[in-house]
Amino acid sequence: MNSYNEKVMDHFKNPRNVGSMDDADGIGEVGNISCGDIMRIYIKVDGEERIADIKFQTFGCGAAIATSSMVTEMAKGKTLDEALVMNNKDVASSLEGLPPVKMHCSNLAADALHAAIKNYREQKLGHKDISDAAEAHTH
Amino acid sequence: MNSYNEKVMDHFKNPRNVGSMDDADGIGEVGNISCGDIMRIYIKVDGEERIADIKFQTFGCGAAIATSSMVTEMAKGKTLDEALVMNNKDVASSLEGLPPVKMHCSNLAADALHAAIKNYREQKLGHKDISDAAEAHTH
Amino acid sequence: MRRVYLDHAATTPVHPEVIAAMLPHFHNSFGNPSSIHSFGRESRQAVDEARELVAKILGATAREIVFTSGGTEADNLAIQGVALAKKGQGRHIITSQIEHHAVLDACKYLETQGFAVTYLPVNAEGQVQIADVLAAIRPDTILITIMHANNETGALQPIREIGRLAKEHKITFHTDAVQAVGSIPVNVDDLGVDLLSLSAHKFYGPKGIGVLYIRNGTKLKPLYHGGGQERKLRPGTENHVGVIGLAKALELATTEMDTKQAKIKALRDKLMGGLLAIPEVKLNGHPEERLPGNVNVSIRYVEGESLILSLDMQGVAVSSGSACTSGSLDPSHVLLAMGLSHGEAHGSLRLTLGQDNTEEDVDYVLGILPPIVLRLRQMSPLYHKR
Amino acid sequence: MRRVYLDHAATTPVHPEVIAAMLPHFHNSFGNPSSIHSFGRESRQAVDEARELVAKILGATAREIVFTSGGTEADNLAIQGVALAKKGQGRHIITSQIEHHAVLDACKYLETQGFAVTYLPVNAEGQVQIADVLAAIRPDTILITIMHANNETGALQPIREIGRLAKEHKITFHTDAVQAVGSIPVNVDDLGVDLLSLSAHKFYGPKGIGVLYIRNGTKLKPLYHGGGQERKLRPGTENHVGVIGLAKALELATTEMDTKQAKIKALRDKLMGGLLAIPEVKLNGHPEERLPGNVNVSIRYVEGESLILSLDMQGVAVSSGSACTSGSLDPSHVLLAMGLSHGEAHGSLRLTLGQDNTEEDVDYVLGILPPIVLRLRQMSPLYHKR
Ligand SMILES: Cc1ncc(COP(=O)(O)O)c(C=O)c1O
Ligand SMILES: Cc1ncc(COP(=O)(O)O)c(C=O)c1O
Ligand code: FES
Ligand code: FES
Repeated sequence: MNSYNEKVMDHFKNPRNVGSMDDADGIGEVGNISCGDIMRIYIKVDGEERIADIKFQTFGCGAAIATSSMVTEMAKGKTLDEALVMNNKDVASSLEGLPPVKMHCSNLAADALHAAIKNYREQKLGHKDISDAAEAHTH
Repeated sequence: MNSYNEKVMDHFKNPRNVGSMDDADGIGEVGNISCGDIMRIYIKVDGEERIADIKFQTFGCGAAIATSSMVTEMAKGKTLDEALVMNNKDVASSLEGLPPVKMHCSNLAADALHAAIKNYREQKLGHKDISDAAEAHTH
Repeated sequence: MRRVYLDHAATTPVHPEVIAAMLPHFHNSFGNPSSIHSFGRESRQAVDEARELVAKILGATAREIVFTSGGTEADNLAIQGVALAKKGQGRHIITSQIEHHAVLDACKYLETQGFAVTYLPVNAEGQVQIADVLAAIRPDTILITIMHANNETGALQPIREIGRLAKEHKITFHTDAVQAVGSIPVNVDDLGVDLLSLSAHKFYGPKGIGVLYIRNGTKLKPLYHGGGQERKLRPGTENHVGVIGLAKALELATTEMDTKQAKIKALRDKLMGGLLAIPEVKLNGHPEERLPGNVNVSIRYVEGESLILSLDMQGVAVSSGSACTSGSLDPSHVLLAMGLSHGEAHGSLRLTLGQDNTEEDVDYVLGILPPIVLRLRQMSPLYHKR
Repeated sequence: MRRVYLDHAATTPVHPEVIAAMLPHFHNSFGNPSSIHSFGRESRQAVDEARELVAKILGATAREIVFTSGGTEADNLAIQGVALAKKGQGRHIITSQIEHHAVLDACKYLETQGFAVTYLPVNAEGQVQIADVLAAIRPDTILITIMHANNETGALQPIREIGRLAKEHKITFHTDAVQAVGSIPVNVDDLGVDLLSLSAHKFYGPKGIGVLYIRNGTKLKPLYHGGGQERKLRPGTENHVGVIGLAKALELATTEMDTKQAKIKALRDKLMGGLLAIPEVKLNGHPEERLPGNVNVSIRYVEGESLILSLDMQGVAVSSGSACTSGSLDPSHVLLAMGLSHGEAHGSLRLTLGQDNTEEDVDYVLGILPPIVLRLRQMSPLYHKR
């Protein structure tokens, strides 16, 4: 667990897209049941259903922060459908791998993104309000 | 087991009264059942039933050789009755002690002496011939 | 970059005098202590002297000292060894929820072998209550095992009182003193223990060597078998270099211990004060009854590993939870037993000072920590939700 | 006085390059390998590299290498660990009468726990016969444990053939290679073993550190419990200095092994020739299929300890029986199993050469030994009776 690669450390040291968004179109929050850590993703969606802007907030380990950063980088500019096919493994491999005991940390990233997209779509259908972000729990 | 005191080492290095006797009055041989080692003692008895001369032969460990040497020193000049009250503990304490695992080695010494005295007395009573030395086994 | 080591509860550097004491025994006096020739006798003598020294420092006799490969083995030998020896008399064991994994996991293993184990709770300050021990005692209790000082919070446990209870009820009493030995005075009679574990690498000795003190008359069976070394309780060619290093380290640690530990405590108090001045930081463990070098705080809204990594990037070595459970992701079982929430437990930081730390070290840490905390809090969804 | 060390089977001095490799890790790179900060990561990296190196030399993969506190622990972990893991499948174990006490006593312990053990005999040359192994196999046999090279006679055992048999019968196969590793090439696939024990102090590494090689897929339970180190099979803070020393020593011992061992063998052959020229001296063990450094002879009418002490007084360190069984007075179980009489077994002498021995050493021993033998024989009642 104690050796993250350089790419992971780079994303941990200089995480991209940290922060919150006052006017988000969708918010997803997931908690990791293995460790209890939490990740929240905010998205802004443009007219072509593309992710125009994305931000994250994470309470979690180094791997959680790095994967949060990586997933936001990967999602930015993608259409929602493209973003929905991205999975946790894609994020981990874009980071050139995580230590075995840290693989579960990457579960948060894609799941939080998908939760944000779901939240956006539910709002559009009028099912839900933005204020209660879709919460999900994953492994 | 690996630290004999100086007195023991002295008797091991320069054992007193080593050898055999062609004209012994008594011969005692004992085998140690803990380790199988063997000690033989030859005595020459004078007119006053004193041990005038004594020799030993030993197949045994350092402690066995040192106790053999010591017991012959202690017995020389004693009357047979005096020699019979000497016991194995006396020999060990004259050597200023033996390592705990080596205490059993001192069993040979007094026993071989006593066997030699017994052999001498049996011969005098005409029970036995000198040629078959009294053999005994001890703990 | 300045490097500041504040993780002495995880392990310590070997003291230069300890290295000097060990060095001649690697190549010159290297004999197998069981050999009867002079090379062997030299090693045997060194081991015997070391054993005498250790015994004297602990208030024990030489034959009560059994060298092991470390604290984990000492704990297992004590617990499994008593269980094996006394299972005919009873199968109940009392321990606490805050023990080191070496004790907890040995107990859990015994549960799979037909033993019943009571895991005592602790109060909010991380201390076992003597009334709980008393209430847990059953007619079939064969062993009580309670640690002397906790490895995460440094909280001291009421060993003397438990020792008295154990004696009254004729129950074998073991204490894991791995964290205590070298930091506070430890005397086996004073504590009233039958078994006590210690590990050299916690007090500037080498890794891979420890001691199980076994009071004369205590029934115990070995866990493995072989040559007759260590009175058959722990066979194998003696690691005589390790034994020599352990004894030397123990001697150094217990010489002028008061002065050395007072210095450490003064630094610790300054560090503790500075940390508690950061908003929403809370001390874990008893404020007074703790090891002199230990601070343990929960920093709300921040996760432990990110904090450690951030400090590490600036040269500061600390830990969160126990360093001994590498790869474990669970929040500290010790802090949860003390009633902390998951978030508080996950955001805990353990800083443990040692003999070489200076006031500058403390100032450096107090200087860099607040901005790190701020940065991580700003990244945290919990901070924003509060 | 000249000092000649001829007891390398008991233990070896730590090689200066091994000391040099270990030294920086006592005080500078001293972190707990389980800590996540830079001090810990440095130690972790050193342990990982050492593990890779050991694995490569043995023909294994890194995750098959478990570090232990020495050969005794490795043997016990293998034997008791398999017994615990497989007792549901069967409770029969095959070993030999000439194993080291670490193996024999672990087996004897298991007999008290409901296991049946077959102790195979050996021939007059001290070798297990493959037909005997085959005949001993039962449907409930779960483990075969036969040593690679005997510690008293150096006799090599038919490990490859046993490996093949074990595989055919799907029985887990362990070999105690403590004496072999460092003296002859050892490759786990070549030997066909599932488990293999080794100990650093037998090949110029430090005491207190060993390896159990565990082939992937082999079922094994740990003997003690704690942190997650060594894949939970052997918990406790890693003795990283020991691990580094073991790997370095193994690397040195296996580099140009042929050349080094040929030199040792040439000296050994000279020594053996000289000893056998003394009247009524007889070689124990196979004349060819033995470790290159080992001579073991029985010197009739003379007892072993007196011989050792006499040689020791002139600076020569040798042993009789096994140095590992300090305090034992029984004649060697190995020699008795080979059919030697009590007297022959009691008068055995083991001389084991190492890298630093010279021709002068051999000449010195051959010069002083005959008068010593003569003197002791003249003291011996057996010599006179013959
Ligand atoms: C309280 C406590 N017990 C036991 C241990 C285990 O000791 P070792 O690492 O020597 O196996 C440790 C530390 O690792 C500890 O802090
Ligand atoms: C064949 C054999 N097995 C096991 C051992 C035990 O190894 P250790 O001394 O490292 O416990 C030894 C030597 O002592 C040995 O020669
Ligand atoms: S440990 Fe919780 S996300 Fe990594
Ligand atoms: S070992 Fe036999 S007499 Fe000492």
